[in-house]
Amino acid sequence: MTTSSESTQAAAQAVECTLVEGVNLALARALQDDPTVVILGEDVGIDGGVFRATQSLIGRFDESRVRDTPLSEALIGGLPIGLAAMGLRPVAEIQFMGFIYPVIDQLVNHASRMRTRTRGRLSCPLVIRAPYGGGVHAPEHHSESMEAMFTHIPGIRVVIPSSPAKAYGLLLAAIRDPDPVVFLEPKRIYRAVRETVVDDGRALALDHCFVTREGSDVTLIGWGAALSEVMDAAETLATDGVEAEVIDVATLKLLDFETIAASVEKTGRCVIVHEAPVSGGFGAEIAARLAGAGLVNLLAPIERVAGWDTIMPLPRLEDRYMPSAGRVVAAARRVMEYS
Amino acid sequence: MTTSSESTQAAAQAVECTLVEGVNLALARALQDDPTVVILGEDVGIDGGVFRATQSLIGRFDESRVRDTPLSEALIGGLPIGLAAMGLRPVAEIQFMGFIYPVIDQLVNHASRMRTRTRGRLSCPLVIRAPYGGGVHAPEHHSESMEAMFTHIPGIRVVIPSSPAKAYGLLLAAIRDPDPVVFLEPKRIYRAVRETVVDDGRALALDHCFVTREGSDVTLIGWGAALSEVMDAAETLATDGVEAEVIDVATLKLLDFETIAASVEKTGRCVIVHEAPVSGGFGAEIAARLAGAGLVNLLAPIERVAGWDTIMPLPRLEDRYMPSAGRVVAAARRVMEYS
Amino acid sequence: MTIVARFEIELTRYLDADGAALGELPAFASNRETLVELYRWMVLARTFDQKAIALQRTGRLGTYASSLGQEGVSVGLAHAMRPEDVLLPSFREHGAQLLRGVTPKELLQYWGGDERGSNFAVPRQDFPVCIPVGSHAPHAAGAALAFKLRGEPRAAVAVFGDGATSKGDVYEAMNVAGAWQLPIVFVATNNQWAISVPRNAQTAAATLAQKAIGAGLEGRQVDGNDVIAVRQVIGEALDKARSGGSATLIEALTYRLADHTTADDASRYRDDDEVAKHWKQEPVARLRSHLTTAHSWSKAEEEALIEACAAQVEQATDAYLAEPPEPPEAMFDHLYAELPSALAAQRDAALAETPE
Amino acid sequence: MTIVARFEIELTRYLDADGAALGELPAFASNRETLVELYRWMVLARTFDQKAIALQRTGRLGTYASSLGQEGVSVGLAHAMRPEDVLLPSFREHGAQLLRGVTPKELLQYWGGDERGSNFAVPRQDFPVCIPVGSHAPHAAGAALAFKLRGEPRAAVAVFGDGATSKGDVYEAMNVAGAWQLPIVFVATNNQWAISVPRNAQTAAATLAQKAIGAGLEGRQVDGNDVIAVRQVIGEALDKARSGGSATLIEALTYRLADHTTADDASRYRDDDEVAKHWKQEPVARLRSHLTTAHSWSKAEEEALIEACAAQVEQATDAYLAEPPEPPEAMFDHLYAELPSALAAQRDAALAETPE
Ligand SMILES: Cc1ncc(C[n+]2csc(CCOP(=O)(O)OP(=O)(O)O)c2C)c(N)n1
Ligand SMILES: Cc1ncc(C[n+]2csc(CCOP(=O)(O)OP(=O)(O)O)c2C)c(N)n1
Ligand SMILES: [Mg+2]
Ligand SMILES: [Mg+2]
Repeated sequence: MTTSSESTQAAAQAVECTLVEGVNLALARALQDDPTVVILGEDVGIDGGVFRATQSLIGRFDESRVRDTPLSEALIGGLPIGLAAMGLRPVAEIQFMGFIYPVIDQLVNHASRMRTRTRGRLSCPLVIRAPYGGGVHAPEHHSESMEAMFTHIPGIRVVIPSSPAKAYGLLLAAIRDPDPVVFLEPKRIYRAVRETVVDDGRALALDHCFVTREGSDVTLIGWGAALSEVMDAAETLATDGVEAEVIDVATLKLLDFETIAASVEKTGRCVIVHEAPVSGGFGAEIAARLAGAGLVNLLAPIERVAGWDTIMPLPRLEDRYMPSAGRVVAAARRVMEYS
Repeated sequence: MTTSSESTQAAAQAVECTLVEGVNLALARALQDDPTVVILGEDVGIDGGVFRATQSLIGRFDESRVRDTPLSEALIGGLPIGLAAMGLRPVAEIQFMGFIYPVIDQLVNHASRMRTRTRGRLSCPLVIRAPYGGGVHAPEHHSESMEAMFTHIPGIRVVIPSSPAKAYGLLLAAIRDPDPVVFLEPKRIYRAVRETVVDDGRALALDHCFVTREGSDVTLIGWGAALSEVMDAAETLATDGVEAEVIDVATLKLLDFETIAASVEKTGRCVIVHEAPVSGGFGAEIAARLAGAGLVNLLAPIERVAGWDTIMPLPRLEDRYMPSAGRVVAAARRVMEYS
Repeated sequence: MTIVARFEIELTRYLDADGAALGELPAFASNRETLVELYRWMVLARTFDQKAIALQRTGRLGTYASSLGQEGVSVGLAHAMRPEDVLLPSFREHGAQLLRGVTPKELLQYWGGDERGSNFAVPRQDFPVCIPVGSHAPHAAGAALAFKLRGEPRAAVAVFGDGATSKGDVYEAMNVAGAWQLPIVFVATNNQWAISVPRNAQTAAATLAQKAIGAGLEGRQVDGNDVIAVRQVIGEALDKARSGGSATLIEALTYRLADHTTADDASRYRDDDEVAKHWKQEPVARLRSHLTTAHSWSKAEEEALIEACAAQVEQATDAYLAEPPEPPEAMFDHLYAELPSALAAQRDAALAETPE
Repeated sequence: MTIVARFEIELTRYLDADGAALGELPAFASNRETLVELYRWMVLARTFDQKAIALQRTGRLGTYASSLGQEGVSVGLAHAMRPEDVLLPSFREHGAQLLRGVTPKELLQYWGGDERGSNFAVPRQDFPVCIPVGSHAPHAAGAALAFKLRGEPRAAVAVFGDGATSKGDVYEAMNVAGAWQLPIVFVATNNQWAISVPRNAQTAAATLAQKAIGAGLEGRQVDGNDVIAVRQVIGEALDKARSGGSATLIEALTYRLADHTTADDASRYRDDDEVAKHWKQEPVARLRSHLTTAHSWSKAEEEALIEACAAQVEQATDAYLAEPPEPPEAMFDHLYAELPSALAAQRDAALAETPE
């Protein structure tokens, strides 16, 4: 599902790339096509970002448009609001999600509501990008998944890609969106797979869940890096003859509940998977919607397989925190056997 | 349900008081009984807090223990961590919840995990207090309910009183708790009712839901100020012969799910009520737990009556945002009629 | 031991408390019309203020933050701005907003709890009032960067209080303004109080202007009750900003003669004596004295002006009170550029509800 | 126009780059034993650093932040502290931590991904490493307030980088330290880089020390590669702090000779020439020269010291590598003072899982 391209430049080029390269391609495309796009953050310039998401941008575009900021996250949250209100399209990077919290103040109190409070006179078409999630044995504070703090904020969108092509298409959509978008990049799969991305400037639709595997027995729902465990679990289940339908939520806010409800109405069973602590995670919202939807065909409790309600451990215990494909399979079997 | 008093001083005194006076009594009691308690925040000193929660404390206790801070919320989030780690019991006030966001960084990255990351060597027995919620026709940014941002943080507790006696007892419990507590005070009912509070230093138990009305037909769940709409709704329903059981969650994190599950298993029907935007609100977590619990007697979808997923409007439209008793009644009737 | 850096902070004042010139005045101040204009805006701001408080006391306006005594700062800074500059006001800069073209009706709407009040018909790019103290300072950096990137000779003017200078985001914004040489004027309206917290409890810094030093900016003090000085100093800083010379922090010394807001009772924490002392310094009387002495401002002119301001505010009040509230769908209509289908059902539910 | 405030920033240095005294040294520096002690800790820090990098390169340690070239700051500041003072380190103060009594094994555990590494057996009240840049500065204010409230003559020492001086929370902490006269020494280790962002892109301030001025603190510069100067200047600031004289910000000028961390490649953003130039200033060789010239430090002593440090680090490495990981229940056991019943089921589920 794509929206029509706003791209005017350069013939489409098919590239085999990783997720982080997909991000880089989208940023370059946006800078190329739209003179109002500005990239900013810590080390996004000559260093190309600590994950290389902004690699080579500074060579290809005017360096006034690819800016290293001082080490000031509250500023990185607030400055783009001024840029956006004055007609630019800032794409700001927070180096790791663990350092994004000072941005929340600006998101809640300003970015999300500039349009509402001025009745449309000013608006905030900005993107805040940040790598997030665990599983890469990173230092302290570098592995958390706190997307649910953002999905509760009215007036913004929260988008999480799960593949190179989705990173490309969804990031372009986020940049073109007229409202604020928090774009969280699952760093565990930054380089996990390569896939063909056609750099044609086509955005993918926001507010849309992707069905990445069809099946009729149970619906498995995930996003970001956890989708790989979900897909693995679906393969394992298939060897048992259980056909799982897999949904990649992709845009957590605003949630495409129709796609989810239709699938669960079909399968009657549902397991929701995320890395974030289970309590108050975004899985709760999906489960709550399902619980409130009055589905006639719900055959089992809605299971959530997620991180524990603990502090994300340092690397030596990290594997005991991350929701594994095994846990997803076990949960799916429980709901299959439920009666 | 009370825990044994740690209070050594002063005979118990019964006072007719409001919720905010209950807070004040608890603070005075804590200062009196425990020399390590320190109060800090903007205008908590001579002004006694903009809502008078800290009124007269500075006259009764050494002024080094009741401290006006500079206007620095990141500091008010971080400084108590240093105090607490060095053995004091800080109780910090954020003047309105709309200004609490800079505190999140310190809560997530430090307060919540000081114990975990040092394997118990250092800890953070601190309380962050803040008035919250709408319905008082306050200026912009003064009416939001963002408790769900905090209930997702592992390692902390989130407590919300709904009456003067609960304010007194729960705040004492929060101050005595050896771990960080976010204590949110529903300012709409700061002065709504008076109730007898016995100032005997007895804390109420945390991690405990209160059943404030018994009934067998439907379970209504709420917290804070919304509990008054919930109780009103229960009365209205009773005139129709529908007996609602009402649960005051009181400690949102860590949730006493047993009490909730037992009630819903009994009634088979449930409506959850909160002022915060519905998507990702704490109601989602309760609904998700119920949806995952495999209750055998669930007779209807779980309804949530909450704020819209919009920016909290300025006062002239505020009433159209706040979940009313009428909406609660309507939802309860829907679940009663469901089949 | 070597000295590696030296700094000094300068205070500018042209008129003494009685309106007498302390020395040579800036050129613009010899123009009677300009001074009358400054005076008119200050009187309008004060008239508006009195009306707003009266409306609040009678339940027809929400909590309101008076600017009584601070009109010199507010009017002086706005007078120095060009229309294409952008104002980022705190919640106490009614004078500046009025001068910029925000109507008294819009201001009343905002303070009366109606978002339409921030949909200014005239200064379309000015920012709405900022309530979370200091949090608009980073926006000024963004706006200024936008001007710089587009090569526009415009500046952003962010105004906040003495309390705000304790906030980290204000510091971060000043620091990037220095690092990137952004066209900004930061105005710290030092009215000596942040609700009940006096200036000296806020910081041990001898001046607030010196908070510029750590950000690599120029910092200056100005007598904020001398509107001529404010006009001049802000004008210089704006010229510097627009011509690529980076940002300035200006501390304007003034005094909050009123309660913090209509919800506050300042007598709880400060002496009447202190307030009385500051009434002798206030900016409106000071300029009136100067006008009377140096420009033969007459009683008749004074009366006409007061009447005109009162009439303007009265008319705005009537228009404000006559305006019905927005329909509830406004909550949804302005949330996103287009109403997302995910929210259509909520909007319908909100409309279906009949208020109790 | 009146000047209302003046400030200056002073730089302290005793040894030139070759270790020659530039004038009279502080008293402690005439004591050979003291200097050898300082030297020993610097060598230990450097030895530890090399080992840690080797372990990381061979997959036996996580991402690691080298302190190569900055040992003078780290050791000098810790040497000036008393045991009862409290250190709040950034992620690059291994030298200070070692001197304070954190064992090399504990450091390896921390950087190897094991929380037990922050459960220091010795400096029980020192704070763990702070990864979110600058966010520990407010903790220092809290710790210092605790000391002040209890009347204890102790000080908090918060150490952070040049990049951290751009953070609002660091500013807020310095500001309250001034307002409340808290016993703190803030040390800004200016190693010229914040990952790829050079010092001059961080701020337009001519010195980082001047960031003290806006907070109403004294700010000083010290040559951070001159451990004698660091020891002396921090010692003076600590004496002032412990005796009620408020906080100080000290900018220690040094250079990060290594990559930012083992995950970084500094050649992407800076010239080898620059690095080579700074190798001529580095603190270990500087003190060695001084010891050799002024205190006849011998080759034999040097070799013995190097061997002793290597052995100590080797032993710690063996102990670290031999330690099995904690059981998974540790995630739950230290989350709250007592395991809440609400989490018992999750703990059971976590234990029941067999890792894949
Ligand atoms: C971030 C934040 N914290 C707290 C408040 C509550 N509050 C409103 S005004 C004020 C004092 C502001 O003082 P100052 O900056 O000096 O401005 P003034 O009110 O004197 O104009 C406070 C604490 C707020 N609005 N925003
Ligand atoms: C708040 C925060 N933002 C970003 C990062 C990522 N990061 C780690 S170290 C660093 C640079 C720090 O520079 P500086 O303060 O000079 O310390 P140095 O590394 O030079 O010792 C950055 C940006 C972080 N750890 N914390
Ligand atoms: Mg003020
Ligand atoms: Mg550095």
